[in-house]
Amino acid sequence: MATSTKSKVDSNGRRSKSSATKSQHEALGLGKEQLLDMWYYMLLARSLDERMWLLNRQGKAPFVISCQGHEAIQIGVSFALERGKDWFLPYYRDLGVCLALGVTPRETMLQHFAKRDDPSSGGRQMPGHYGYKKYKIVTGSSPVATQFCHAVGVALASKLKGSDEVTVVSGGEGATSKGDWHEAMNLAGIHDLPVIFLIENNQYAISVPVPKQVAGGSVAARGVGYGMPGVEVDGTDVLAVYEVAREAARRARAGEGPTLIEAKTYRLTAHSSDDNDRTYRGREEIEIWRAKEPIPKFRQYLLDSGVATEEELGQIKQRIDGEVNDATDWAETQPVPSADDTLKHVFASPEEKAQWR
Amino acid sequence: MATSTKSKVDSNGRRSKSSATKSQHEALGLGKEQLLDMWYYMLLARSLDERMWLLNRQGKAPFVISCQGHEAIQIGVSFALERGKDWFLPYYRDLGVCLALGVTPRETMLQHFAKRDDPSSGGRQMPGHYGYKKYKIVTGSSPVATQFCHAVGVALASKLKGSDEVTVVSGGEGATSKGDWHEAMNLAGIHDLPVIFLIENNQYAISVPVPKQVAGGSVAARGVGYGMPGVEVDGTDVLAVYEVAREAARRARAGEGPTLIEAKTYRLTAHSSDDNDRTYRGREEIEIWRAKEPIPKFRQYLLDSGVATEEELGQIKQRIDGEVNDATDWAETQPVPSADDTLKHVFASPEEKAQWR
Amino acid sequence: MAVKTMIEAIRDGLREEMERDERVFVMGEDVGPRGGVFGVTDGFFKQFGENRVIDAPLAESVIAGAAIGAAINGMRPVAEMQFADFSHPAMDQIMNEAAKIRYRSNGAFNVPMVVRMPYGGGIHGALYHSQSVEALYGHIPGLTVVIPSNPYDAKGLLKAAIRDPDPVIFLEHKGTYRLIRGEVPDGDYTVPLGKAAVVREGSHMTAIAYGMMLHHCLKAVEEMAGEGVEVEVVDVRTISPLDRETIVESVKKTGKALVVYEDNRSGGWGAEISASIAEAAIEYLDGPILRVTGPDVPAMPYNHAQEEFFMPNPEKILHAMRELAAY
Amino acid sequence: MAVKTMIEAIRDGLREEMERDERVFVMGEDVGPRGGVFGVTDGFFKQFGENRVIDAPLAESVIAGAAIGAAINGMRPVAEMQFADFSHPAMDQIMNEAAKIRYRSNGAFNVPMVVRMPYGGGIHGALYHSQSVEALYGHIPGLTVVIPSNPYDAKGLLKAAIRDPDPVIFLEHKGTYRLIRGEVPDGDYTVPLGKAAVVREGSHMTAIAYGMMLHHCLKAVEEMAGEGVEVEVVDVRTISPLDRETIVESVKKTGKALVVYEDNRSGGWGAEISASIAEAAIEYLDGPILRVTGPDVPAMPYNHAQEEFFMPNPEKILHAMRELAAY
Ligand SMILES: Cc1ncc(C[n+]2csc(CCOP(=O)(O)OP(=O)(O)O)c2C)c(N)n1
Ligand SMILES: Cc1ncc(C[n+]2csc(CCOP(=O)(O)OP(=O)(O)O)c2C)c(N)n1
Ligand SMILES: [Mg+2]
Ligand SMILES: [Mg+2]
Repeated sequence: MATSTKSKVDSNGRRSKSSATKSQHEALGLGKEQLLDMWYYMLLARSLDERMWLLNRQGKAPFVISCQGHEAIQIGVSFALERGKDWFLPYYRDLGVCLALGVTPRETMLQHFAKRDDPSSGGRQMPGHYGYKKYKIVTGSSPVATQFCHAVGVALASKLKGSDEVTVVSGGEGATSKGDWHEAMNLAGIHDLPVIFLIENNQYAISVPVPKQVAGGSVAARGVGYGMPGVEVDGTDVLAVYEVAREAARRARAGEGPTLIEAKTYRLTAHSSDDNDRTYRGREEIEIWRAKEPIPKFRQYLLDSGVATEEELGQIKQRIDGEVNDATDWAETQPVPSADDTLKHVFASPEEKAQWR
Repeated sequence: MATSTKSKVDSNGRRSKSSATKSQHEALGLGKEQLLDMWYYMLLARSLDERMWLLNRQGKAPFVISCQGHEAIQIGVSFALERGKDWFLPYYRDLGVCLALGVTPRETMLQHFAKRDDPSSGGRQMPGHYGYKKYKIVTGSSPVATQFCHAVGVALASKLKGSDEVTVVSGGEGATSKGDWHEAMNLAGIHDLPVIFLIENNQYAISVPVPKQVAGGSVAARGVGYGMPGVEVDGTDVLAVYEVAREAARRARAGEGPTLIEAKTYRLTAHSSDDNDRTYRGREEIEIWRAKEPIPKFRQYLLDSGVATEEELGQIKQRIDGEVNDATDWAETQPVPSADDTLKHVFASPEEKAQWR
Repeated sequence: MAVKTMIEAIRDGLREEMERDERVFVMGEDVGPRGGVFGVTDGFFKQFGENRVIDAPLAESVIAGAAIGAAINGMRPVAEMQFADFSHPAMDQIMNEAAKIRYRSNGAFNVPMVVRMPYGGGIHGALYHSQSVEALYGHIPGLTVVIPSNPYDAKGLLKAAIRDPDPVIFLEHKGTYRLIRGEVPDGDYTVPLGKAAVVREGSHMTAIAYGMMLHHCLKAVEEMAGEGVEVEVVDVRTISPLDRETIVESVKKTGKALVVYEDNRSGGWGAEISASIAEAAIEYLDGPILRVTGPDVPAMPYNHAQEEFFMPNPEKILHAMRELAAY
Repeated sequence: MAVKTMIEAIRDGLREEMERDERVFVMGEDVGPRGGVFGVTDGFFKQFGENRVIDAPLAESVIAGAAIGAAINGMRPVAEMQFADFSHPAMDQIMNEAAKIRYRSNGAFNVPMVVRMPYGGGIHGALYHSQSVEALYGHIPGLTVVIPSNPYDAKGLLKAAIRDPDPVIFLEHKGTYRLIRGEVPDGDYTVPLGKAAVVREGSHMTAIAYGMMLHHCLKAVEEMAGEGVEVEVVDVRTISPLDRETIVESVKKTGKALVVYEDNRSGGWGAEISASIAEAAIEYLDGPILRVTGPDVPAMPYNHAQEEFFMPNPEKILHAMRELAAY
């Protein structure tokens, strides 16, 4: 099959866990520091997200869209990248990615409150519409799947410039139904572009479940049709995600071409603060997935494998609580955007034009 | 794999020819009459097409787009359908399909000359933009691949109405790069719609060859990603095409869902009368494919298998020449469209509205 | 007659048409068990079942394109774009296919489908949940584009759209969904496509608007009346084909025209309204044809201050009316 | 200075920019060995190689979308839509993404890309190889939309477009490609974006047009001169942002305005031109603002009689000019 010649990754999905002899992280060559870093970002993402819901219920922010349930995917992939070198084109659930790539809690809360100094859009876009030039996180929009096309363009530019940057673009499984996803996959495959298509499959597109969304039921199975590996991975296992992402990044950097990753998890919240998920899914289903969710799972791993003690984890939790409180209190007092600026940035200003090369 | 459970068709393509003991047509249960019918339509399509080029060079028709090299695909598939019951959404190369489904040489020439009484568009569209309501051939446009979406809608309606109509939609391999193809394949797969996606892979999209068009190189290999069989077949062998199309039609009628067929052939002419293919392909390549092309191949089969004599084939040729001459001479003298009708048929007329239910 | 909101009137109209004609079905994202993100199809999945209330995959082009095919094969699809801002991927299917099929087939084929789209801003929807798209679709001959401003028209126009033999783009201003209420008769009636309505008589100037902007105009008009200026108000109702006659007649009577629309100013649909007046009623005009519109920025920001700056409102309209009255 | 056709001038401008700046590359269907279906990139594949002259798969949305991404990553893509009629599948990428990226990121990101599209009819291209799309793209703030009418402007405007930090839609009328010739300096020069040009002075009326229609106007204008009516002619050149100043100034001087465009009448770009005049120069007008346009039918038929009926031409323009002059 087209992919087998191109990759060591079993392209019909289902990877077996790493060898049983060594522990999972040892097999991956990860040490305590990296594991606790991963834990820090996973928990930070979850904690900021929970705070956003609280603020929403308090009427302090009209909208939230959540990363809860996606943290293992987002942190696992981010840790496989070179910060400041590689590109990321996120979608609205990728708070974890943004944090791991450098966005601060304060910057996050500036966006949540739509404040003037929000670096993603100056309060022009809804929360969750990330974009941070200094971290090479490309601005995203609401129309689903457009980012896949941008990503292959970013990767094409890297190839034309002879740079070994890697580009990662993410979206939900619903996004794979869009023509843009297909057109981007095809162009990436034709030119062996250094891009990773990360599909965060959380079982629903708002209310539409996978059987009504993805013909055949498997996103990963579509990789072969584009001559690229399609890898399915347990999206609640941060180390499993890290492993496949690292291999995908290696392939991309080595010029071996794109990889499709389908990371399976579950959306633990309603689609957004505007949604009521009781109309379309049962509470039992949610409970089943809660039992498998990424945060307690990784916490348990850290303890069982002896990497960290309850006490160490407690200190991290404390640190995070402090940062979340600080970010909230600080951002809340920051200035809001001014009406006078509404007409700015339609086109480059005369000054910007003068400097443009 | 998703498809294996759903179909007896080997979904990774490459089908072996029918059993060697019986002759190919016997194995398919086809008799002399049907075979000579097939031959008649293949040769009629080729002869009309050649005449169109002649008329174009004579300055009598500004545009031609050709079916040459596609006849075996078009006739093979058409013969697997129930005329007057099944739907066809063709593309601009499907002259052979239209003829086999009932369009007459005279109707064909009315379109070629853009005459007033052209049943496809009254001279409003370019030649090759077929559409004949009475034959359930749906009007097509120039934008590539839009017809795939219409086809799944036609098939969805058949399913909602509980009818066992089958819908076939065709396009070139270039058309599979469009988002519309993907969105249509996915919807068809989700609802197991009675539709056949026929891809007439002639190696080029104007000047762009398959390696720059189809990531992975195989259209058929994409079927599995949508949970449907993807069948590759020799598009120069009318009986091989008939066999896979018949099975696909059976599946569709039996409610077993859609099938993707990739029929491989070669475009024997330039893309159209506006193209100059010397800029992008060598003459040798064309010669290699000419040796395999469908018309002489089937002619030889009919003679070798003893189905027909030179004399019988000669009579068919004579009949066709007569029909082509008649159609040309007759159509040339028919009235042209009138400027006064330019504003007609933007919306239903008051009379049409009054009768609309 | 019961008083209903826009959303209730639209729901009633759609439900009644589905009860009347089993060829009518709805298809869109989250229209099934979820009942649509605004609740227009709330309860439909239970009442009509999954064959007539189809949750589509996240793919606007095939939602529109499959509706075209189903219409050609005898059905009466009502497709929903979750937000007008997300209809762009379907523009090829709507503009190049649905709009042109009758014409290109010389009348042999036609496409009896309706595409519903919530549009418009002022609801903190930001750049991609606030757009106005009537100028884009209104420019395409072969499409009928409708924007109801009140519940009575919404129900009657939707029924007329579903029964029309050609494609209709049915735009619903999100701001009116729950805010605008009005009397709606139970049971069947239609409001004709292609006809504007004079919703208030006046002799000193004509204000032309549709959707949410109509209500802002009516507020401003009350103020003007207090100042002794009687403004005639025309509700366009059908964007395209445009009812020029009603608009021009009114302007000939009042001698002054103000066009109000929420969309970006340049090339907005009000430009066509203004141009039509300048072509047909120039010698009746005692002043410029003014426009109150959204600014020429890509779209509406999320934050309150900039969203408010973007949106036309009664104050801005009042300001223009005073300027025009003083002219 | 050498006399060149439009197509030669566009080819020269594009080649010179690629020679000047290695970040510039072209991507589109058949732009490689084939040199483009109209030959604009003829010889480029040989000169610049497959990395800078990229034959894209048949997928307009990713052609535009990948150009956006490449622009964000430091390149200067020039994407080609084979025909403007096929740009609809890319409208989401062009209108919702390229046009809005600077604004939505509050100035952090920008998209220095050009999208070239052959447009317009009168060449037996039928419904789908004849369309005008300037009204659709012109309506989207964040996009600069350009239509050159002569070889000098074509080369200079294309260079300016490629050097602009924001997305530019560059529309080339197919009818002008080989028909319109003019003097073009060798070597580097630019023509500023956003500026219309008075290409003929006159005192009795102003005709406003662009692209192929400008040449039809100029023909009619000669006739009118013979009849003692001096028509001032404005070449719009940049559709959006529209240079209202030049247009309004001219109309204030002449007192009469005729707007000519090939696109469908309702909601065509000329409607914005007309509305801008009606807003800013009403008291200078001695007559209606007339429009000569394509009719409101879905698109241009293939057969000669109906194509001719659709296309504005010098005779139709002359007819309107006489009507306006007599007013
Ligand atoms: C083109 C487009 N259509 C519809 C929407 C409305 N919408 C926003 S998110 C969403 C569901 C996305 O599902 P999925 O891709 O699985 O991502 P998830 O939210 O589940 O992570 C929809 C339909 C949109 N934003 N863009
Ligand atoms: C959306 C769109 N883009 C571009 C074109 C121009 N065009 C017409 S045919 C064609 C090539 C089609 O190739 P393929 O699908 O392989 O069909 P073939 O002509 O080879 O049978 C192109 C690019 C078009 N008609 N529509
Ligand atoms: Mg999802
Ligand atoms: Mg082909």
